[in-house]
Amino acid sequence: MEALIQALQSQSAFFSQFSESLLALIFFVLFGLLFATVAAVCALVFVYLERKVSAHMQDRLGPMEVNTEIPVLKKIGHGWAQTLADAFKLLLKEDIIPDAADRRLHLIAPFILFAAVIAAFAVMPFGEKLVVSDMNIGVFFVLAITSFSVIGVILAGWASNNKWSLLGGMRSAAQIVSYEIPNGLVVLVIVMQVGSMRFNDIVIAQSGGILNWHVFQFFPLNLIAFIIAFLATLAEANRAPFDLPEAESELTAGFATEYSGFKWAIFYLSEYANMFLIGIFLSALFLGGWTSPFGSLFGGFFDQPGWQPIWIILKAVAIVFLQMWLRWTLPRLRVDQLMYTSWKVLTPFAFVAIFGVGLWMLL
Amino acid sequence: MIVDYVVWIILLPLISFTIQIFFGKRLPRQGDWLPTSVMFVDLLLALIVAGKVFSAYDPDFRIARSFEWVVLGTTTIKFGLLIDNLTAVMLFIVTLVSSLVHLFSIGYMHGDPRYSRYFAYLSLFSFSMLGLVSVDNFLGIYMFWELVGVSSFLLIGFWFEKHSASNAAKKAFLVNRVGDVGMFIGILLIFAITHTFNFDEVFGKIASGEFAGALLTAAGILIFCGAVGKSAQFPLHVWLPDAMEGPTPVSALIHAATMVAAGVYLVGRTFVLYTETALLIIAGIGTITAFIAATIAVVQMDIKKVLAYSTISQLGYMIAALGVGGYNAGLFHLMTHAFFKALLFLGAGSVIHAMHHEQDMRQMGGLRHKLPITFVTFLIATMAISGVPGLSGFFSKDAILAAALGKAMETGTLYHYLIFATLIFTAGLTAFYMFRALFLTFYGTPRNQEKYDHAHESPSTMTIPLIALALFTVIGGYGSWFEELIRKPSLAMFSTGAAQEAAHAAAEGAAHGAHTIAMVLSILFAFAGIFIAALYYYWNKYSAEAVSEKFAALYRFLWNKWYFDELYQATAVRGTLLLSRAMGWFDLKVIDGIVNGTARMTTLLSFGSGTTDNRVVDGLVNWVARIVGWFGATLREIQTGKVQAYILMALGAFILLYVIQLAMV
Amino acid sequence: MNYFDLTFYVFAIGAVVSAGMMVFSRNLIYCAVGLLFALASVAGIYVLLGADFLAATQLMVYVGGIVALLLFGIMLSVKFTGVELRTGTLQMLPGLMIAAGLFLLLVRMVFRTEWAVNQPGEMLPTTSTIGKRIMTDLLIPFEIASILLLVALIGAAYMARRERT
Amino acid sequence: MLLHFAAPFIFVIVAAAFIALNLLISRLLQPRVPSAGKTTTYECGEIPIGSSWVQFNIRFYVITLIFVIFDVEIVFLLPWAVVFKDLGWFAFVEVVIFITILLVGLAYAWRKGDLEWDKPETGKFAREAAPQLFEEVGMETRKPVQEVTL
Amino acid sequence: MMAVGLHHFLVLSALLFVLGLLAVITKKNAVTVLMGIELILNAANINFIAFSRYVDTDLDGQLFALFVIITAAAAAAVALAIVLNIYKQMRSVNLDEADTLAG
Repeated sequence: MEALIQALQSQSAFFSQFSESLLALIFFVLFGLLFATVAAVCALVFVYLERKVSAHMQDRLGPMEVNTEIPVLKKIGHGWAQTLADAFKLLLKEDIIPDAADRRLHLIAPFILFAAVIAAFAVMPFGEKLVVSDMNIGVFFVLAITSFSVIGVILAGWASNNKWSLLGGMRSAAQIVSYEIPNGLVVLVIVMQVGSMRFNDIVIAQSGGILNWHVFQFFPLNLIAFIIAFLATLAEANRAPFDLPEAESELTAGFATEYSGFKWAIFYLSEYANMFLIGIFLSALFLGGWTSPFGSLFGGFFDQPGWQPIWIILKAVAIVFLQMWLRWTLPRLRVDQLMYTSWKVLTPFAFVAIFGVGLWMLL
Repeated sequence: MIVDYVVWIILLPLISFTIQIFFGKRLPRQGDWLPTSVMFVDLLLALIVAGKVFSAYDPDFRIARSFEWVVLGTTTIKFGLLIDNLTAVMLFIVTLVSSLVHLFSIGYMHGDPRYSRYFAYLSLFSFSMLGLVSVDNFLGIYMFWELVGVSSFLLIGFWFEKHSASNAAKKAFLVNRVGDVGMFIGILLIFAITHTFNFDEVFGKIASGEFAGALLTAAGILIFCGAVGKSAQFPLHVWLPDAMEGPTPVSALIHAATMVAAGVYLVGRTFVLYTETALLIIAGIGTITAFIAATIAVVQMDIKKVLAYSTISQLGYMIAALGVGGYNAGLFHLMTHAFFKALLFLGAGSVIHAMHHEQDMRQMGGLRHKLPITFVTFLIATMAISGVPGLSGFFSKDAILAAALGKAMETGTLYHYLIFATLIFTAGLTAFYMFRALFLTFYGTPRNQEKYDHAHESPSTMTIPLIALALFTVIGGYGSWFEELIRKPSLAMFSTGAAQEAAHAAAEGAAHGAHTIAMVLSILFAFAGIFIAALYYYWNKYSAEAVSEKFAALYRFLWNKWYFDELYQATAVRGTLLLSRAMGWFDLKVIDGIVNGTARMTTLLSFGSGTTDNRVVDGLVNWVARIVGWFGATLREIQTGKVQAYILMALGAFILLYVIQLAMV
Repeated sequence: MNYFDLTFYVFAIGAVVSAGMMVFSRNLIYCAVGLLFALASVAGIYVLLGADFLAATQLMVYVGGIVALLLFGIMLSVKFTGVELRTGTLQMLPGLMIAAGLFLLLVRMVFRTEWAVNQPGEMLPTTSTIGKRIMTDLLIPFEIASILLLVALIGAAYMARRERT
Repeated sequence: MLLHFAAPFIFVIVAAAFIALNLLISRLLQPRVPSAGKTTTYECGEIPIGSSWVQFNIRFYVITLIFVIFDVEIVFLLPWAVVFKDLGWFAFVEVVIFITILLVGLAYAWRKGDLEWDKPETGKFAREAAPQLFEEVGMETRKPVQEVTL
Repeated sequence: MMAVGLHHFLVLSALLFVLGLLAVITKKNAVTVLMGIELILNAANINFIAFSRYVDTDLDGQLFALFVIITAAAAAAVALAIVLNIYKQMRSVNLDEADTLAG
């Protein structure tokens, strides 16, 4: 980001009259807004996508009716405006706060959840230059900032003063913390190989085509690590098959039971933003980030900086698609299986990956 | 080179302890072979070290090596090892007795439910004791001091299911703590003045006169407090007899041969610390201890108790020897005593083992036919401790008596003559009670036929240590190497090199004249003691019961161990309770009474004076009364048992102190 | 007043206000939330002091770990009957007095002491230095820390488990 | 470096502002007709009994506890991972020791069942609670019913 | 107002320390007392890191703080387990009721 600002300052007289700090501040605000909006748009797109994906997987059509009357867009059809309509509906819906709830905490909880996800976007690399904050402890920062979501979930569950909510919140918190351990451990595996926690360093270490991606290195250790990371982040996002905290059949909507209207929307916003975040996080760590899979093939055409954001977003969307796929394929785990998976499968294997990669690198 | 050996000597038992405590139960034979073999390796290493050290045959031989341990601003605390002749001897004694005790324990502790843990504790003790005799500084010695205390605690209370054992362990720990607090204050005092813990540096400061006077005396006495506790000297001797609740090999190792001698070692190691005044106190304490313990031992019926009091008495001898300047004699006795007292305890252990854990001598008798090896070795040890010529005990005890007499002749004070007289009388007593125990146990007719019939000689793991120790008991006193190698340290040694030669010449001289007299007297008293014991218990010419009835009061006094336990119960234990009760009473009666009285008197007075006066004075008095009352109530409130209130008060006091300090500066 | 100072005051006021909320709130959950924000603000302070790694550690261990633990602890130790999530206070007045006194003393000390202040240099990434120091100078503390954690884990799990049996 | 950290901080503020703004808009647009039925705690239409602020299973705590310990471990290992390539064998052995010690803790928790949640006991009802029913229909009691797993 | 320097951080730390202390001595609930302790530890950490930046330019202070955080985590885990046990025994975690040991 500094590079961008400096470039602007040197190029344009208009920008050079402001101090670097001020410019940075303004940029951060702009980018913050951008990501918040992106998160919202993401949510819209992904919700639509999820509906369609699930529908087609189950051999049905999904939303088809809601289209607009605007001539050109009407042609698209396929109910594309469904989620848009839903968004407006949520905005217009009454925000019901139960009498028994703790109003202040009831309000704070969605803030914490959403802010944590957005803050994590600040360090996500969309391109070599296109990263808001190329922090040298980037990966660690993501791990740290996302741990806020535990608190948000517990508070949301508690503040609602509803038995479903509280139980859902507690379960969710226990689940998130359980899966944070294997996740953190496999991050270690990558950091060991790269020797840096900066996202761009990690991505650059994988440049030069698909074979250099971390997921294919140290076979099969990194593949195991990737699978662990994928499952752990899936569970941390409370996605199926790890969606026990909001298992509809048991807990209605988990910690979000007593939320309605836009506050409820924020939870879903956070969830889908989080899915996207996970997509970018995993692709940066394992799938080469913004590098192209072709390396120097095609004369390095796909390696040009302009492609970088496209590649990483493509990869992220692929991962999101994978998450959806799993959701509609696998049945929900039982709570004891959930704990079993985290502590007795993923964690030991993560340790195996650490030891294995360490030994491999030393030998 | 030598240092490396010593480091291994110290570390090996620690390693075996670690393995034994965690995995002992899983090892074959519950791992008893591991600490035992480690101790024998240690013994071998100690022999090598001793060989290397003694081959120099230099009294001034010393290797010190240390590293910086803690750096606090400008002060550096070093930690290291000091190896000289004394250390070499101590290493040898400790490893020898310890390895033999390990071996003995294999038979003695066979089948105990916590067999593996027992050996772990023994290893821990060996580690601590070996460290104790090798470190070169006060802090280190204190650390190992506490470690031997802990292992002693663990081993005394080894059979903690027995109420008496766990109580004895607690008692030992607490009584030792009294001495250790003194020692710790002493160490801090030394550190405060000299800014170092290192022996040589401290002694150097003393030699150069930087550290002298009343403070030095105080430091010496405080350090000696530690020795009083650990070496069971009067008035802190009460824990040692109770410590016999532990397994008998433990009593042999810890409470006879090594740990209790640590106090003596401490005094020896820090000998230059003690001023004349301090030495007078040390000599007095040692003599009193020797005498009291010997008198108590005369009437005891429990074989281990007899040995325990005998240990206390002998330790008193050593301390007294150091106190009268018989440095060499005291440490020599430490060595010989380690041999024969360990032998006595192991012999007693063998007897107890044979008698199925019967310790009362009234149940024994005639055992010499059943336990021939035990009997012979026990006899050797008994003769040694009694001072029969030709055995090691004779030489060392004789040296002590000679030193005492020499000191008395040198100073000519009644005090020192009294010390000598008491010691020589005690020598007679020692011979008496030891042979009494011998006769009661091994001679005469069996007093408990059933147990007698079941008695059998112990297995070879138990008899071999007895024989080995008996060997050392016999030969330990010969040769003059000890006298020549272990020399009394003088201040000059720690000042600059030039003064050293002169100092050597001055040391040792007066003792020689006294030697002959002391020797004759000591032989006389020893044989008198043996003869009287034989009269009563061997030939049965006189009845001990008759005597005890005749002097019933004295007998009861001795039987009750001079009422020390009762005394402490009444003073220290109940005293605390009484004190708090008295304070409560004071608060309730005196303060309230004063307040009430004052108020009442003032009211009377104010009635006498007019109404205006009345109001002013009354108001004032009431105010005072209320203040005092409030104060009392508040003080009572303080003891709420609530942590937070305590924190609050501590902080309040802290702020108050800080403000006061600010105001003063 | 530059951005640095401004940020400092934002975080400092944030920390103190949240800490105050923790101290003076009677609702246990509010106390926990106060602590949460106080800890997060302290993480900000760490960043201002150039301790990037520690700031992230603070967030990860305190916010994700300890505060969650505290919240669970609160929820596990409330009474079955009714809303007992309130905590009373005791000795508030003397407590305040002592605290004020102590604060004055500390401030006095801060300003009276002649600190050997160096001009702070540029803020550099600390992680690799920390890693090297831990692996060399602080090896023993590092290993002992693992034993501490092990003991804490076993001890706490044991104590917590006793409820079940 | 401060700038790097300023970004997420500002993002947090912006995100909060974004939500606040949206909530405000929603607040302005939405109808507000609270009623007793609407603001009751939702319990599938039943009238809620007692507060939901009830005590929880201690397992939640134990899991979080184990998490905290391993969280700290990860924090400790990250600096090592960063310098791992420079330090090599020695550091690797250190860390293996470190992790092994902590794995003892994990193994302990594993052995003691702290990592386990209540398992549903399939067929328990059939086996224990309703033996009479079995007798009535003439079936053998105590015969384990084929467990139905998903 | 002078530029933010060491003193500012130290005063902030003092303030947080005092607030933590206040929680420790005035709160009835053991969990809140524990929170106060955590706050005190954080105050100390601010000092460590501030000194590490302004006085002693190497990272000793930061390393200290790192170990403090680790120890705090272990302590919190154990302390809460104790609190839960006390709760189980006494059905209360109020410290002013937990004075069984008072004579």
